Amino acid sequence: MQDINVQLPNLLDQVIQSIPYFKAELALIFAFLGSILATLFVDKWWKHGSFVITLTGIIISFILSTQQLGAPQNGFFGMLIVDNFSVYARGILLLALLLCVVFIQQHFRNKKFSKNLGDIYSILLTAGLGLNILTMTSNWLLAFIAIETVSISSYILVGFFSENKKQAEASMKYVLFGSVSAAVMLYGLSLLYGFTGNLDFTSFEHIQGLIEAPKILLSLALLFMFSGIGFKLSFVPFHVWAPDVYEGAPTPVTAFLSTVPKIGALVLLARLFEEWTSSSFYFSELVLVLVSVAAIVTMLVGNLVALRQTNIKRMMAYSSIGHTGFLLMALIANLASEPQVLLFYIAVYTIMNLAVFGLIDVLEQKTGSAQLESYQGLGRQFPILFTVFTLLGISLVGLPPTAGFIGKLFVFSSVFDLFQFNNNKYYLILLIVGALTSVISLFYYFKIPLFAFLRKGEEVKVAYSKSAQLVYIISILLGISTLVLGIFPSILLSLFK
Amino acid sequence: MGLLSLLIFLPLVATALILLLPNRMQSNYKYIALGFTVIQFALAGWLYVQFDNSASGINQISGFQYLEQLPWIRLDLGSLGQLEIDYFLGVDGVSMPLLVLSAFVMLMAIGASWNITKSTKGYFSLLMLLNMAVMGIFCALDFFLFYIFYEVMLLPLYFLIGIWGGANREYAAIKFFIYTLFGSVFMLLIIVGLYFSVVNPDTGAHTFNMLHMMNPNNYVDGSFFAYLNNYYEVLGIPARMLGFIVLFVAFAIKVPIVPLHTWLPDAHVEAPTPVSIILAGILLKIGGYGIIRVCYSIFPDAAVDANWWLGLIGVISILYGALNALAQKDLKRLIAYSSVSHMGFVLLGVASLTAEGISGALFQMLSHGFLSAALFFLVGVIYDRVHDRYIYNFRGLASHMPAYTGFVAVAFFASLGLPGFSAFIGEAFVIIGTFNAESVGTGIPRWMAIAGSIGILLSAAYLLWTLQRMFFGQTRFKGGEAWASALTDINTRERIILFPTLALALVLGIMPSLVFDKMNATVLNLVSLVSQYL
Amino acid sequence: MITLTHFLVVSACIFCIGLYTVIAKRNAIMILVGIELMINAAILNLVAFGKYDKLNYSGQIFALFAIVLAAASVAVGLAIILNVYRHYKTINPDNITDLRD
Amino acid sequence: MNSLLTISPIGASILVVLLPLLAFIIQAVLGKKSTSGIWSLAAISISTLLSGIFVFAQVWNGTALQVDYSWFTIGEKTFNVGILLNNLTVLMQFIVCIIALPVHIYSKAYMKGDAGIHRYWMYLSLFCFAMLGLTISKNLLLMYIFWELVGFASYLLIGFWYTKESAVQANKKAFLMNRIGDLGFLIGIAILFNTFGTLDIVDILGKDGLLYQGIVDQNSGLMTAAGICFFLGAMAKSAQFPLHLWLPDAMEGPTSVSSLIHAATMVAAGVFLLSSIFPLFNGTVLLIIAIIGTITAVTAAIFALAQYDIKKVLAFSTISQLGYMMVAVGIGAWDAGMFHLATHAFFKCLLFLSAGALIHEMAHLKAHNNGDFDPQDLRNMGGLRQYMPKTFVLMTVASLALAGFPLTSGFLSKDAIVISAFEWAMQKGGVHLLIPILLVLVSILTAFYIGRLIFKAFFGKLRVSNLEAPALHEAPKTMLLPMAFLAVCSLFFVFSFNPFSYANSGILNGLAVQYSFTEIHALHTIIPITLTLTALLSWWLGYNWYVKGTYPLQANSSWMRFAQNQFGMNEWMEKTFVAPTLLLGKASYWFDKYLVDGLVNGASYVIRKISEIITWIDKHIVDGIVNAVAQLAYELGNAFRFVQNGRLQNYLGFTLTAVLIGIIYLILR
Repeated sequence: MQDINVQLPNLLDQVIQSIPYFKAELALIFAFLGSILATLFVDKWWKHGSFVITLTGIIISFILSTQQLGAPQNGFFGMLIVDNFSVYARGILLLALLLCVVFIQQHFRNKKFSKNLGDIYSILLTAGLGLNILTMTSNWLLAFIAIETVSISSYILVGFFSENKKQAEASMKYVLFGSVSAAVMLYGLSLLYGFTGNLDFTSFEHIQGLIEAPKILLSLALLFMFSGIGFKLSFVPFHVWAPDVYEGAPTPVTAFLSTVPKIGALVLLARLFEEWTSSSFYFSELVLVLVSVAAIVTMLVGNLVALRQTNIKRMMAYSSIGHTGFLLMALIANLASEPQVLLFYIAVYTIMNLAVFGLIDVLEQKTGSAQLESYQGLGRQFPILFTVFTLLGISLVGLPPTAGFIGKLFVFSSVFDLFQFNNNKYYLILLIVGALTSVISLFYYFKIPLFAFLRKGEEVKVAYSKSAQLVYIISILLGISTLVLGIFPSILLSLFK
Repeated sequence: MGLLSLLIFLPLVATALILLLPNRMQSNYKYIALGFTVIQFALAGWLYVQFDNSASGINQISGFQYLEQLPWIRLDLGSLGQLEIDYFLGVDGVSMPLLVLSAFVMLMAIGASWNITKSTKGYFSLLMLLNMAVMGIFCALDFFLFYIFYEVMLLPLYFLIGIWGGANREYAAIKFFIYTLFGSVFMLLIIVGLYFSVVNPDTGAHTFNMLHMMNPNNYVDGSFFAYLNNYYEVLGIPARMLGFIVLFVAFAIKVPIVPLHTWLPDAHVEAPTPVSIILAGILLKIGGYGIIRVCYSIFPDAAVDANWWLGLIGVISILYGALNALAQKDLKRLIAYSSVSHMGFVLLGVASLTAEGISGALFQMLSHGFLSAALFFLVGVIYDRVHDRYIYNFRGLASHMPAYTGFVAVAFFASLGLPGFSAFIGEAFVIIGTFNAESVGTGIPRWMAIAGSIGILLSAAYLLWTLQRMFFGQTRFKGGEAWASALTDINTRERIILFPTLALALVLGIMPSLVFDKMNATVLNLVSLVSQYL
Repeated sequence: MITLTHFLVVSACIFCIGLYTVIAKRNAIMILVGIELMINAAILNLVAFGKYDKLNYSGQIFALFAIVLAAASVAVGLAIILNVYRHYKTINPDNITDLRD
Repeated sequence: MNSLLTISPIGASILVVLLPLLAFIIQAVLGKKSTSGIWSLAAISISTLLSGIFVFAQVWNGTALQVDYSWFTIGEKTFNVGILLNNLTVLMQFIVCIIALPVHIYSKAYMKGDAGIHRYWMYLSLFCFAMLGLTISKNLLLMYIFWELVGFASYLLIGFWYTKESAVQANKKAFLMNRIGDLGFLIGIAILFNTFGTLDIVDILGKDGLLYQGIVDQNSGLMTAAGICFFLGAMAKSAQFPLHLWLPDAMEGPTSVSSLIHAATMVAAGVFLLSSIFPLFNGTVLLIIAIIGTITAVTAAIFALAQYDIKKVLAFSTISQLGYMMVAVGIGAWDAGMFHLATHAFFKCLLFLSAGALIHEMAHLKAHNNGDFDPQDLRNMGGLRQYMPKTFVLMTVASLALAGFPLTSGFLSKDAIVISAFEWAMQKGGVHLLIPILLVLVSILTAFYIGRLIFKAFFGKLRVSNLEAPALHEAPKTMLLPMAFLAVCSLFFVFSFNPFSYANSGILNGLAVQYSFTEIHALHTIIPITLTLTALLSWWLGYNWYVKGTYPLQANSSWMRFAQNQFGMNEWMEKTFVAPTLLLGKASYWFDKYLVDGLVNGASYVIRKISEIITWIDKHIVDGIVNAVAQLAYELGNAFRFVQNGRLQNYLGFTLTAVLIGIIYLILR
């Protein structure tokens, strides 16, 4: 214990020095506390108190994090990596979070229930905090903590309102499945720790240890570790919870689940993947194989199963599973190119999904149903809404002239570059499956215009609900932005320099 | 803002205008559409007249006219290199006539959709959108741009078929869409591959510029599609051949060839008349155009190897389509299959790789363009009146609707290749060119020419048979008196649309030089480009 | 002398028991218990390995954090299960299948 | 007037072609408003004058003229619109005009009061335009175009009464069978273009043409193929066996049309084509032509024997005469072919017109006392001599010409062919002799059936009895005059001033072909005599059989014996000659109708069936596969859904299993 006493002061010094790198997250923390307090005291007089605080907190955190751009440092003994990649990722996910907050606020604004809406904001902020950390760390400990923070807050998000049976069931499935995979992951991590005696997966010892580790146990540990990340990203075979939870959860929460957490997990996986595949030994290509196979299977399963769905939320759940597969492909593509391709795809994906769920939410409030049949003949009543919806569908399929197409094109390009570079059959299969699944996906995405425009529906005079207005506008704007980004992708790409 | 851009984006203005106008001005939409299309046609015609015949086009930029090249997307993708996408337009002898054709067919389509009443706003805006995409395809010289227009074209069509179509429209629409998309996503992969194989000699960056892709010197050695030391194989197929095949399939679906044609009868039959007109008049041509502009120009070496098979496919399509047409009982379906047969000639002619053959193929595309359009329009005429197309439900129309019968007879004889009409020139020169191919040594045997000529015979058979069954003999309708009164002879609007079309067929049949002069230089250039790999 | 191996074996056994519980038991609470077992197995591992990590006791630290997190998630889990019980009057996962394809 | 007189033959010939086109357009524009046919009439008359005075008269036995106008360019190859005026072409053009004019005049009366008469004039002018263009075009492509247009016009005219089912069937059949020939023509063009790189007749076949520059071996397989292809074209147009089937059916059209198109001009186009590209053919092809020609001549003559429909008889006789011409071409004496074409044009046209007159009257009769008999059936006619004597005279002249009696034009041209055929056969020797012998046989049969026609129609008394005073009377002037004109033209002096020798007939001298075979003087006396005698004999027999044979016997002892052996002779005649021939005729016609034609119909039937089968395949297999793929994707999606059964622990189990599988895989790899 001697040495510690000796080190302690300069350890503390380091911690103090590292605080500035943590500004953005601190902002979130303060906002978190603030919103709790506001919920307790302010909201009685001014019911938007906690809401506003949350928004400001997120915005401040966004500004702070953007200031870290172009100044790569790392603090807390290398636990915290503040590089451009993380900054961009945080930027995207904070904005997404912002939108989710708005969605949720709009969704529950004039619903009456016992619980206090303010709490949900603070929970969202925690999730944001966890995700922020997730994007900045290369340390298993921190990563695990972050993942758990996000998971727990998501459980609560899903279960918090429990207006109906479905939400309760969804939350239960979510929490149990999540905890199990977390436990499994933890076990895997413990093994990894055992092999390497070091928790920083970028460090030399870590990789060294992995190289020396016995293959069988190693693969076991890897798979366990992946099960945790896989749960967050919901790629096959860890996707099973997603459809039920997405369907059961309140739509804005679904919007949150399908976008924001994925970003964080993806960034983490990206770091891991890049680190581990860059060094060539047995398990580097093992990791490659695992991810490629996961990507291929996920794309296939997600898109194929989606063909059969009748509930739009469930369909979108599968579609986002399929997109996860494509995100993994983008991740692999990330090997070939700077992160901007990956970031671009993430950004576009987030925009598309938020917009889609926003529209679903609007329609749900208008028609009171999320079944595809309920859209019959609505195209006549909401031409703009469904035009944008169709546009989003096109973008999700990946057809020009939309951002989705550009994203796909970049991913294909990078993967093709890899394929041309080292003639690895996995890349080719990825390309082919990627192309094929986009054809398949067309079929179910176009069920929306099919029902809305092609089918004659009885003229249901829907209640014009004021509440959806803001969400509606936001979604429309997002939808149009996919078109704009499709024609001028440089607007977005030039940001990720 | 160059002329071509104007040509392409005029319809977009119309769309915007239509969308902005309030619904109570519904009745004016068609006039807006018509007005813009007329302007567009006039512009296209003017371009055609101004077109310099000596332009050799295809693979050197100097051979293109009305060029527009603006840097569109310039991105530094790090290790992927500088992404260089141009807004690059230009026309040569191949695309110029097709451009005019599309403008003309669009005009016809607008005329044909005169009494569309179902949500005209959406209808005309989609039509104009389609118009824009089509124009763009024929003008684009940057593969990326080309692809974007190519895909954008699908969406309006999906809705036009799906919303304004017949009983089985949903199936037809999605089938059409998925079919085409299936071809084009793989095309996208090939485009990406080409992108990485080709560099712009000026900037040294990878490029989507088609003209650069046509020059072997721009290929990076050892890249996936490289000419030199390229050892890439997929399933044992060399990379360049693979690229050719995939691109060919993508366009062949559009042409369409047997056995990738099954979307066509459904789409044509379910689509409303104007859309059938556009499908037959323009869409199929895009396939042929793509094969010439992309497959043969970018992969000439592979094309030369695959030639024999292309010719065979062409012949099969000719005979298969004709035989199918012979057995159809739905008039529209019959004409749809006849399109398959007639487009087979295009493929055969292109495959012959002789100046005569390729010119013949292009000419055939044009003539089929407006002839099939006219035929579909004529079907529409009776369908509008009695909502039936079943051949055996009509008899002796000749005595009941003489003028209509006159037009039908002219259209039929024109499209069965009666000399004096355009189709004859096209088919005859495809046959002659194909026959020459053997002595030129492009690997197309003579029996293909003969087999193709049998197609001409069959086309005469089914068309005359139809004439005999529907129009001659004693008048008798399934609908009895109700039909007899409903089946009024064609009105002025229909005459106004039909007359120029058939007149055009006649003029081109008598003075083919109007078209050949424009395309000769280009065709020769294409032949020389490809034949150096023979 | 208890070597590392013993620890590992024991933890492995606990993990498997937990896993079995999770899969087999028809009771949400039992599943939570199973999860706890699995986490504890992991923690045991971490501590055991931590013994060899003289530099900075990451293993132990990790274990501590893990315990906290496990507690938190279990708390949430219990609340949610309670909630479910209010709606379904059962906590047998097999009977709670409104959400399905 | 001067300016008109100084018009160049080229310009004149162009006018000759374009005037009918003009008439066609005017008629088309006017439509029902103009039914007089004045435009067509004017056009053809001016054309005839021009063609006679400014083209034929100028060019005949003068220097050949030609002119080219560039038409269009493909690649480096330029295609010309060319006009070639030499003896052959101007002769053909003039014949067409000189035949067309009377037919036009005749039609004015014949078609009077028909509902669709405006269409009639339109089509007729179109036909004249196409046919005249065909005669003088120098470029094979251009010729092909007119070739098909002619077919098109004939399609329209055959189907003129389009409400008649049989007419519609017939014109479809005609067009399709012609299309077969056209394809041959087209392929032939392709071969020539492929070999010589041009389609200009003069450039290829003219003196020092490409053909003689050793570019290609005359006897190579390719050239043989080319020859056969062109002959195929000619076969279809000139109704050579077995592509002759369309011609008898084509008689569904108005009789005037049959006379112009399906007797005189269009069907002769095949012969004209072969003559104009004659140098192209090598020995093999020529032999084939000769053989086919002979077969056609014989079979058609035999078919003609058993016909009762007057127009059918004439149709078959046309086919058989065309066979004659083909033989002439085949043996290399294409000038003789053209000669026969010319003479045949006149008298066959006349035959048809007279037949038309008869039918016209019979139709009147039928209408007058609404009987239900076929006005075209010989069995209903008879004894028309006393009602329409002029017609009788004219028709007799024509049939004498057909039968090849002295002093008629037919005598000269037929002799020309038969004699040359003998000379040729002598040269070749052996089995080749069969051809001329068969030709002689044909001429006998020809005489017999045409005699039969005359006797049946004009002698005896009207078979359709039980009707009051028949309203039969002579045909109107407007019909008789053209017929008279044609009758004059079917006499010898039009073609040669020596009625007994074709040697110095204008046409032969004009075309001046060097025969490959030596002249044998003996034949020039023997053949004509034999032919005449045989012809006489068969007429006499015919007369006895069809006219005398019907008279009842009087019990006149002095006549008795004579009568008896007369009858005996008749019996003998019947047993040995007539009956078998008629039987043969019937049989072979049956054969033709039910087997050869049956084959054609069968083929079309088979094709239709095949097309149905293919359609089935298209629907259920090709499209089926497409849908099956879609279904497969759908089912796969379904298969993956079994996991999503809503049971949490199954989810966990599934995931765990997947992980385990992964582990096992990693362990095993």
